[in-house]
Amino acid sequence: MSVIVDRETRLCTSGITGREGTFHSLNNRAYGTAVVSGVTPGKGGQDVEGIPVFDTFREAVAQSDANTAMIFVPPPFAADSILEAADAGITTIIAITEGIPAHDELRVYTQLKRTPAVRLIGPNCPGVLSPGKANVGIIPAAFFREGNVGVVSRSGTLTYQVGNELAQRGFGNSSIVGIGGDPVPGSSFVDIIALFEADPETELIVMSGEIGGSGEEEAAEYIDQHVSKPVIAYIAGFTAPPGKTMGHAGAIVSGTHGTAAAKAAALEAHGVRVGRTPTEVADIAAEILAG
Amino acid sequence: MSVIVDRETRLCTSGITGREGTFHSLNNRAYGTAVVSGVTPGKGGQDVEGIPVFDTFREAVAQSDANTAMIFVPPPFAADSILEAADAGITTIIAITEGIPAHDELRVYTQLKRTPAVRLIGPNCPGVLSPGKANVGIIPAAFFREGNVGVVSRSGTLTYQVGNELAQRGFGNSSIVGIGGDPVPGSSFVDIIALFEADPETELIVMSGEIGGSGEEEAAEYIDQHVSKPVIAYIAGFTAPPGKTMGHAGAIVSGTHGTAAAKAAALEAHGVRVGRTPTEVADIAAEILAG
Amino acid sequence: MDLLEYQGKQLLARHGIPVPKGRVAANSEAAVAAANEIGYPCAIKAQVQIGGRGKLGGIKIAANEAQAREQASAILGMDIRGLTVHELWIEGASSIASEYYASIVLDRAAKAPLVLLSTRGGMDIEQVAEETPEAIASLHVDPLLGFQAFHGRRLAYEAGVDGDVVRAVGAFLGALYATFVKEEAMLVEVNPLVITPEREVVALDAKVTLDDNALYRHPDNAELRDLSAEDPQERMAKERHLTFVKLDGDIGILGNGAGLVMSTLDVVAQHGGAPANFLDAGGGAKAEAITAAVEVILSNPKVKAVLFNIFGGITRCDEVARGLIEAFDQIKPQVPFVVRLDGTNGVEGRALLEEAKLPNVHAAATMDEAAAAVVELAK
Amino acid sequence: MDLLEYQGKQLLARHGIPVPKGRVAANSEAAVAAANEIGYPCAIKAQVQIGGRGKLGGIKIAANEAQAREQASAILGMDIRGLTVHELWIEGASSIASEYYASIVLDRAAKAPLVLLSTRGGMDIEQVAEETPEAIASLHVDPLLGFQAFHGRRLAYEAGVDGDVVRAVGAFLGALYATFVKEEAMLVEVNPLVITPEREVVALDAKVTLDDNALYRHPDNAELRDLSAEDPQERMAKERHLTFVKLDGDIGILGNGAGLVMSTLDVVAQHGGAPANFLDAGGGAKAEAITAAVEVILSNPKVKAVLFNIFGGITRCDEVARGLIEAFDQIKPQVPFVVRLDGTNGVEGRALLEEAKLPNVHAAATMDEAAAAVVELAK
Repeated sequence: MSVIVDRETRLCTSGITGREGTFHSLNNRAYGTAVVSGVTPGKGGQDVEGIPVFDTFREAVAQSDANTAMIFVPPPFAADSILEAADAGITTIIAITEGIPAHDELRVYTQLKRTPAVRLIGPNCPGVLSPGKANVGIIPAAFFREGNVGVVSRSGTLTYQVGNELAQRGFGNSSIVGIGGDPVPGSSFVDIIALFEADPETELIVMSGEIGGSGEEEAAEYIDQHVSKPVIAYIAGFTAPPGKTMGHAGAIVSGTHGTAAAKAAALEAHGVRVGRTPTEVADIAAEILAG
Repeated sequence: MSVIVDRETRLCTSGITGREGTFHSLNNRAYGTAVVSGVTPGKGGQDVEGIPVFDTFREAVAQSDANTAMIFVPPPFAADSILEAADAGITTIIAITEGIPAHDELRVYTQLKRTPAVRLIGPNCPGVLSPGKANVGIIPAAFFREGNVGVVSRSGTLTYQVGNELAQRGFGNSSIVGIGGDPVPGSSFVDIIALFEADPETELIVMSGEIGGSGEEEAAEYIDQHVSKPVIAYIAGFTAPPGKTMGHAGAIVSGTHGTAAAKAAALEAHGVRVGRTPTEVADIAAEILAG
Repeated sequence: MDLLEYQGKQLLARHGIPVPKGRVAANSEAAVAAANEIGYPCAIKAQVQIGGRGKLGGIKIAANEAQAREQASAILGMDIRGLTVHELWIEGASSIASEYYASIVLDRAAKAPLVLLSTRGGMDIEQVAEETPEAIASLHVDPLLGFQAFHGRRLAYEAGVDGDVVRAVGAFLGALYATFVKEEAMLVEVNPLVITPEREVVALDAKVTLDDNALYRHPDNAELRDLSAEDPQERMAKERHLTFVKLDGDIGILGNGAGLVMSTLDVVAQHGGAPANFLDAGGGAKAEAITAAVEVILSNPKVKAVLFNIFGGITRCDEVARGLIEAFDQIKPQVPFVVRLDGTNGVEGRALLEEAKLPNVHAAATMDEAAAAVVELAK
Repeated sequence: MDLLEYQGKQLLARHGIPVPKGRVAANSEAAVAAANEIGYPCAIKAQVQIGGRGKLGGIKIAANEAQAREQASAILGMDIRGLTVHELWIEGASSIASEYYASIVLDRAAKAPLVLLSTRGGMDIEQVAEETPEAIASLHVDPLLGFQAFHGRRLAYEAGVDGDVVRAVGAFLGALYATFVKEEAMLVEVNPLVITPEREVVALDAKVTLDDNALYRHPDNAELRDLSAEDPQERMAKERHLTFVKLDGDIGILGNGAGLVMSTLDVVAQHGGAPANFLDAGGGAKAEAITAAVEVILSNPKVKAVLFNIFGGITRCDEVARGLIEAFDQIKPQVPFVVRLDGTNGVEGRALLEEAKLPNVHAAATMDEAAAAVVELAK
């Protein structure tokens, strides 16, 4: 098993004819993901190395039976594309696009809450990889193999770092989920941790958080009350000064809110072990899985 | 039993300090309805013959445990008052106000759909009377007594006319529900008929429709599929010319849509008996309840 | 409230929707001046709130001043399905590559705006729906979310719009939706929506119905009401704040509550009578309102008899009786009245009337009886 | 993007929110001219993006021209918590009956705008929240429904606003919400929100943070960026499209991906080092980006050593190595580098570096090892 993407995934890429969209769609297909279609308005009828392109998501869903969308269009068009995918009946939307305005994300989030069947991952995320099954997004699959550690992270490269350290100790992953670094992510730590808790393949959950927002604190409470599997956390940004956006639009300490120290403290207060470095996270994982 | 209002109703009137609001609130109280509070911004702390007045619905709900709102404020403020009541936790909102802009009603309807626990009756309706239990609105209770006929109607006076004819033949009512004459009513014929179907006291349902919209046609289909109790219908407006608003904002034949003839035909096609006059409706009711 | 074509176009133009340049004219001289200013060829269009003007001779193309004069004179004062032409709209004749259709209506069944787009413009949309339903694309817009760019693309692709104007047509629909919402319309219809040879998207006609209940928020629109086109009796009723609709028959009708009045019309018709009007004196009608209503009803010389059908809820029958007595005192009607008073204070009301012994006023116990009696009296 | 007070006020004013009249001045002469035009008494306010200016001497009231000149000179060039005052805002001194507080922030936990209103204005809201939480009213607004009139009433009554200004304060909050949404702000804060003796509601201060990601839709706002207040190194990084934040230490940091860079800073700090910057070369960084990044890092004279921490996903390590070699060729750095290259094409990248034999460049196998090494080298 795995979460969010697997062998049932039928992917349609929005913005498939763009440079990045083409590259990663083909990459995902090469991994084994069923990339069944793409959407680029005005390019309906064309194909990208055999992947049919449609003008609208409705047509793509009707013709290719897609159930998952990957959003690669530029920020000004991304919110619209997400809403279009949901309107067309897509139930899993993975938005890679970085730089979507926060008010667009607010509207999208609020609208999607009205259609609970739709799950949005991202935006500004590396996607989801379920090793051996499907890869949707830009996660370099070569570093990961099948296993029982579920990883959820706000950051892409940090995920690779953590995943790599786990791999070096011999652990594989059920799924790697990037929830993205924006202020209003479509899915939260809690959402994904709940999926891992329910996933029989996952035996250990690693969450990689960072400064800004309160998703880590909410996860801490949720884990305490609802999660039976061991969870290890990492938090980045202990040295970040307040008021500065650290790369991710969502990674900012506002006044005294959202500090790494507070997040680590909240997690530990709720019984979650927090590794101080990616290496320490991998060490704790090894300890738990060995025990 | 009865529907929508009963001895559990705890009423808060929005616009209680207005002439109409005061008159009908006291009238409802005199009937036996628990009128527990009123709302008029700026008049919090006053009372209307012992009924406490609050500035906001939140305060009214907190202080008086109201569960039902009656909206009597003028059209420019009515949509806001409905949303305020819902936001404050009121679950039954009965809007008497006539003349609310249709786009306001659209927004209110769409918003309330997101909180399914809230039921809106009206706007532009006479309210709901459950004889012997509670009266919320402007229905003259003197003409109705307890019984087993459920009445749902788009029109006030026509309801009284039909109810009176039933009363003259010895029938009483479980509840009389005015759903109002506006283009976007909060509750439809289908909504209320479903309540009557589930209400053990109701043995016969009388629905009084009129030109405009498609609520009667939808009810016809619904009755066919879901309603076991006998239903009698009346439709007003056979002589209405197209394109003219007949008093109610919602009573208008647009092109060939919404004619009385089409509605009567749809109901009859689905096995609903249609009386050609209020008198005939009462005659059919007598026939059914006697048999 | 239905707008005239030019009023609708001006409304659309305020929201950035391209419409042909034009001017209004109420007489031939003004029409010719407008045509000269706009240049030839130009279209001279009767401004009446009715479809199918073109086929009935209400739209002409003038190639020069002489034609403009001739056509303007011919159209002004024309009767188009019962409506007299008081105004013309003169606009530059447009070059047309394609004719589409676009509309937004408040769909009461879905309780949401319904947007329609068709590539078969210039003809009646109901006919298109019947003949080639696949040529019409439609969708509902969530009123809280509003019109999204993808809605425009979806409609344009589904309707089969030319590929090079998909974006422009989508933007047009977005602007049309904004107009619909901001002006609080019940209907905005553009037929035809024209694609010019230069690939511009232009609204060549406009049919707009505004929500009367929202006019208080749109004072500019409220002033658009074309009083000249209204029936003088309807205008009189409006001034008296009565809900009134003129009909073709000879039996004046007054009742309280829209449903009851509609029902009264129906019952009168079932008895073989022809109602002269719909008049709802409203809930809680007071004596003065009744007096005013009688005045309005009797201002129609066709009325041969009047039916009062009151079932008092908030309305008190004694008030109605007093209003009627007052009206008789002031107006001294020459036609017979049938009066049915029931409901709140019915006993008192009926007693007052009996006491007053008004000439040619007949009491009736039920609505049915009252209808039968008034039909007999109007014969 | 944080606006200066006067930029924020001008933004609010565009949405109909009353603010005191004022003018900007960048030197004493202009300040005096502005003060003379506005009249006395007037307030002379340092324009720096930081709270608590008043207590630090950044706001003065001038009663006459001499005072205005003296105060303007004193405040211009002042250092307020590390920020130099380049601009003044001169505005008419307001009469104050009450000082309230109002703000709207994008609440990330609730994923909705959070509106706060307090009757204890003029002080830090976190302090009010601690001392008298009951003096703060708050609610979340549904982004699709938007701010409703009842929200304003609820906040005003719950905060205990004076009864006669409930409606005006509600309207103010409505306008503030419209500003927040239309300008795509992350924060709009008015503290104090002043009620004048004439019972008018005026924004006496304004703190506005705009969403950088939305600036492309607001070209006017995008131009507000106060370059003079930005660090020259940050400006240099921005011109090179690098995500850069200046820090206080002496170890230059470069990595790919925001999370990994933040983590790198932390690990360096854990080893006792002090990072000089945050620099994310981005996903898929190409050689030129690396060269530009090295330039930016080394433009800070405090930097004593540099750590390259790359875990290649989309980024290819051989590209990074090439960029670094190119940078060394062009810039000839004088400080030691520690380079950790892992992930995509790591083998190729490490081989390239080894071959190039760059002076004073040390390879490290892990992030931890790299951090330890660079801290040692910077000592």
